Amino acid sequence: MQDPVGNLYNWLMGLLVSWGVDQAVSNILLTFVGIVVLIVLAMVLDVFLVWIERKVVARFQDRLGPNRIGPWGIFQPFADIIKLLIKEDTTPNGADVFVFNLAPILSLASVLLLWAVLPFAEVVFGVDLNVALLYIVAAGTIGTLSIIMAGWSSNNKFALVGAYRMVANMISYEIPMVVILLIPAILTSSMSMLTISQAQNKYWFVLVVPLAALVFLISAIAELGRSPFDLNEGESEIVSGFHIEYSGMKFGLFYAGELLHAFTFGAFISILFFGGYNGPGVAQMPILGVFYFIIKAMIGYWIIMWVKYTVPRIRIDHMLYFNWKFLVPFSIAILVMTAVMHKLLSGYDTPVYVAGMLVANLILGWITVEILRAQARKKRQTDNSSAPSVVELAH
Amino acid sequence: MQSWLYILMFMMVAVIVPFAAILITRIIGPRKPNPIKQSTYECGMETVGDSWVQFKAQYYVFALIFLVFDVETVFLFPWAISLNALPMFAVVEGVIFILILVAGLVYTWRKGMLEWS
Amino acid sequence: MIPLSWFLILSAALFSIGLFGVLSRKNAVAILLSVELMLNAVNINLVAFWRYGNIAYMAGQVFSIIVFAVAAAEVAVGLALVISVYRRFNTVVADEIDLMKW
Amino acid sequence: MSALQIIFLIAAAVILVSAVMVTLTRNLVHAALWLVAALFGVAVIFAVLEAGFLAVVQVVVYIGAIAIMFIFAVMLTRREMLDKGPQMNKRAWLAGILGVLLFASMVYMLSTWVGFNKLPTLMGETDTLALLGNSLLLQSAYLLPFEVASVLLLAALVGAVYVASNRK
Repeated sequence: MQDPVGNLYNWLMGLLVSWGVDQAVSNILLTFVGIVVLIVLAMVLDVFLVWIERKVVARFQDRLGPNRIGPWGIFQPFADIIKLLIKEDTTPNGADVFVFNLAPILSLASVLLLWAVLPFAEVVFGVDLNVALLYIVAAGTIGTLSIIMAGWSSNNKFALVGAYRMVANMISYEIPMVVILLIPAILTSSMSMLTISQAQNKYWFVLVVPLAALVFLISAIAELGRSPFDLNEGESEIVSGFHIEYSGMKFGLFYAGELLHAFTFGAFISILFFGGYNGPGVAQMPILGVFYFIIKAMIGYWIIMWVKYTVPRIRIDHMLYFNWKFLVPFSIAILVMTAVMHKLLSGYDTPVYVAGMLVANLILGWITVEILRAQARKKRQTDNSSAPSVVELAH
Repeated sequence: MQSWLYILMFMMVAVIVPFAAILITRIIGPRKPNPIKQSTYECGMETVGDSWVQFKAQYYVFALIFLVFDVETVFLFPWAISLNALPMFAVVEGVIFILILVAGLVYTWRKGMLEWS
Repeated sequence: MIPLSWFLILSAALFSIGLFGVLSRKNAVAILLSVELMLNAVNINLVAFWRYGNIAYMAGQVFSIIVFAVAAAEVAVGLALVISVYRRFNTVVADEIDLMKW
Repeated sequence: MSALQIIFLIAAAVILVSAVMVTLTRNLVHAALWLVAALFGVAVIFAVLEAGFLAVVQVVVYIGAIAIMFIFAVMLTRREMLDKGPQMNKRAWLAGILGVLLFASMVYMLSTWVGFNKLPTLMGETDTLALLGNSLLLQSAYLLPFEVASVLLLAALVGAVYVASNRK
């Protein structure tokens, strides 16, 4: 039970070779089967995410959610899929047919690509890429591109405006995200997801760089285009944004991509800052890591949902100010602090190191809060002196 | 090389799966186009003008700042992973690099280009 | 094993196509697009020579990273100029921007 | 023919076809999307050359930033062109001849070089990523270009923001 996937692979490999299949060919064949299994599992999970999302949002809004088909409505997503499959495949007039159809495919593919580098356990992972941190950014850029393709090719004003907003949102928040991704790279001297997970078997990185984890969560929510950063959708102004002209399965692909993306980012938060597959008993039984990993990713996903259904949408100028005037300078400050403190403290024992980093983070957080308070106080004063107060107007 | 071959195969499957989904609806879904259905959605109104709405120049400025920052942060990845093996001086080099980058942000801020006018 | 010549021929072809684009296109944005092709041809060459020479000697990769920076700078300034010109003259056709032409 | 060679040939075909389409397509958004395809092919070539870091950087920087910039720029300047009228100069055929001549002469000159048919040096599992970081940061190597690149980007940012902000 140490390495079930590896054992299965070896067994199948032996079987194929004994059937007279060439070693290299059977290797490629098995890798291919592995990829297909991984992607099918991702899609099956995606189906259940639809159900979870609907159930959770219902609870947030004091409703029941789907409850007719199957126990707790668990077969609802399957009914949804059948509906999506038998809907007509429409393309609006004046749309750029090729680009229009390519956009939803790329949108879902960009999310599925992320699954190639997820380490579910020490022995269960797609591939241990040595540039995985940048790879997830690269996959994200394909998603950005798919959105602008969808908006442009729809031949619709609302879609184009929604795409502009979404792309402005995504590219802006990519900067703090990439800066924060540098921090696990500094701590582990590696960009591989597996190495980053392994390095956290003693302590989780959230203890060392809690502020970075917070900034990563915020920028991840913005990257996903979820509330409070969902102004690309803006139902009341631009009627659901870049995918307004999409219907049936093509819309379903965008929707599935969005949900899976949210879950995958929950998984990344858990890998980068909450120990990934690490948990009690993993050293003896590595396969247990899959369980911890899914639990942690689900908690991350739940937090993203919690934020989504609690916070109202913000305006686009506020969104951009928040990013460029606060998040980018803040994340750069975190990066510089982490690099310097990590280098200074790297000679010490683990408890001293962790405590030192934690204290440095707390000090930085405190300084930031003080600066923000001073700014707010100044702003309140100028606002008060320039505009007559309600009391003065009443007189 | 092995891992890149894996990524390449993964990419192919990741594109084929959504493509197959669209193909299936195309085959089993109904096909009854009509002019109203194909028309552009605009809250039920007749479409006014073409869809090339005026592009707000501010988006472009943010894309510009993003481009420069993106390239710079990507440069920092080799720095980050070889930090442990190098002396303190390497950290200082990186910090200088970052400070030059921040100077650009400060300039843009002071110039008022971060305002959404 | 791929011989070095393949990469060099690919790079030469890409560079020539880029040159053709730069010379034949009227639209300034399209000219910049073609310049990107030429820069990429250079990058292929640099990385190929790195790979086929001494691996431990990173000059090829470092140079191609510098080319990335140069490409980004070129696009940033070039497109800003195109847009500035467009605002002033209401055209992006390179031939029509001839105020300084004697 | 090995699998690697097949991948190379497919990537090269994608690059060249997309590059030709970039120079010939009338619709500029399509040209930008063809550029994306060409750049992606170049990323595959980098991966074939075992420069994994450059392959992902190619996607992040070129497709994620530069191509998006181009599409935005086309959107901004689009009213004027509207894809009407000729997109080519009158003497485009001259440019074509020049391109073919350049290609032919480059291939001829390269083929006279002794290292032309060189095969790649086999390497063990060396981590070129750490090597890259070291050579960017050591004073004996490329520290100065590293810092100068930062200054260059600063200059580009300041210049571009200044030019873009100049209202009429």
